[in-house]
Amino acid sequence: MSITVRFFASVRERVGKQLEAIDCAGINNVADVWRQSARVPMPDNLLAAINMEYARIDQPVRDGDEVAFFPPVTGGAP
Amino acid sequence: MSITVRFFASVRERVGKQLEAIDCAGINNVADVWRQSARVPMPDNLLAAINMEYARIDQPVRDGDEVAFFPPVTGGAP
Amino acid sequence: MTVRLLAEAFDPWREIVRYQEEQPALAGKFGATTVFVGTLRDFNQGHAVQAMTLEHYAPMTGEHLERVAREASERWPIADLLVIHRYGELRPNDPIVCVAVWAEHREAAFAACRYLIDELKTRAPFWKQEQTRQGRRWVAPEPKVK
Amino acid sequence: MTVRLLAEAFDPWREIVRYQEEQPALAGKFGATTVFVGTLRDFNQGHAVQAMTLEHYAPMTGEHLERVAREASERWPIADLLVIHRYGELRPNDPIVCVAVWAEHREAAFAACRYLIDELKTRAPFWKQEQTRQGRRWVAPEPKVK
Repeated sequence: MSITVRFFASVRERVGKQLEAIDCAGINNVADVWRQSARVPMPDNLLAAINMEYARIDQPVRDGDEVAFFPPVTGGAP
Repeated sequence: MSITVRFFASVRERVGKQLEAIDCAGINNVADVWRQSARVPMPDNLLAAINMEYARIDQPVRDGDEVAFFPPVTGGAP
Repeated sequence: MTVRLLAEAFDPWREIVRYQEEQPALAGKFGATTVFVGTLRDFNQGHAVQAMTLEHYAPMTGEHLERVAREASERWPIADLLVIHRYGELRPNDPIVCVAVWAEHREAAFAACRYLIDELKTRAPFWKQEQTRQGRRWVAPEPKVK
Repeated sequence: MTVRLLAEAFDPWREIVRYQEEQPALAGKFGATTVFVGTLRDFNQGHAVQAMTLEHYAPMTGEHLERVAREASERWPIADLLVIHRYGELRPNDPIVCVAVWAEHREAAFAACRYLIDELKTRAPFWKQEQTRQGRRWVAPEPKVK
């Protein structure tokens, strides 16, 4: 098993990839996933989700989870 | 010259007429117009207008004015 | 800025599309449109409503609608507005009133739309008479909330 | 209660009419309809906008829109609601989002409509990238008002 990592929008561009599967060895929380996969400094205002639920950066991650990183959302309208 | 008097909605039904021209002799204010034209007791919540502007019951009326009487308004929607 | 009084049934959504298309200067300039449509229900205060007659005082009614519209466009930064109000005989499911506001941002669009419907309800001289199985009755005004 | 994510341009007014006609149980039962439509402007923060790309995170985006819709229908006495949100490539004057609420009375209709647009803006994962003459840029979120 492994952890699926997704990057969106400006975070995707900064990291230079949108999707990756990483080995879960040594991964305890969201910050570990970032360090292992992104390999660039964490941007200000970074948001994260585990299995499509918003998550804190210190929240635990388990084998098989999908972890996503993205900037603040800008949907809707003016 | 004379004063034009209009009645609307439930007030129109109570008074039994919708339009009348009355002589301005002895008419000083809105209440005088009601007494002269309606000839029934003034209902609670009666509203009045002089020349299509909301008016108080003691507001002065002049020769040539149009005076209207009606209940509270119920336009718009739920 | 347009205010219309109509004697016949109207489709508010079609009127909004048509009005928007007739204002080419609006295209690309507004980010927010808010709409309120008031529709005749088939029940009210426990009674099945078969029809409703909306009496008004022309031209006082039109003048007061225009005034409320001017106030809204002075109070909030809006690009345009449309108010359409029926009078005469209505059937359940018929639109009674339509208020549409175009603005750059939604804050002003929502505030102006709400102001328009609240103010026209309390200031424009319209009177509703419902037809139910128990006969005709004049609708009493809403208790004031504010 | 329906939430839709669309890749193609849509006409919000036509969608509202169609949705309303598809809900025969609504006919005669609602007195108030409120609508918010967000539209792409041709300028933003001093720049002429040529196009915009809306990126989203499927299916998380849809799930969060559904959740906001459920919350609105639990908090206020409303009869129905429709949310349509675009993603992909948009041009100025294209609708971005449409929120429509049907209720017996306007108080609930306005409150639910406002809640829906405010919450989906801050919770549904969408990201806007504008194309201007100066190039592409990611749109920063609005400062929080509340």
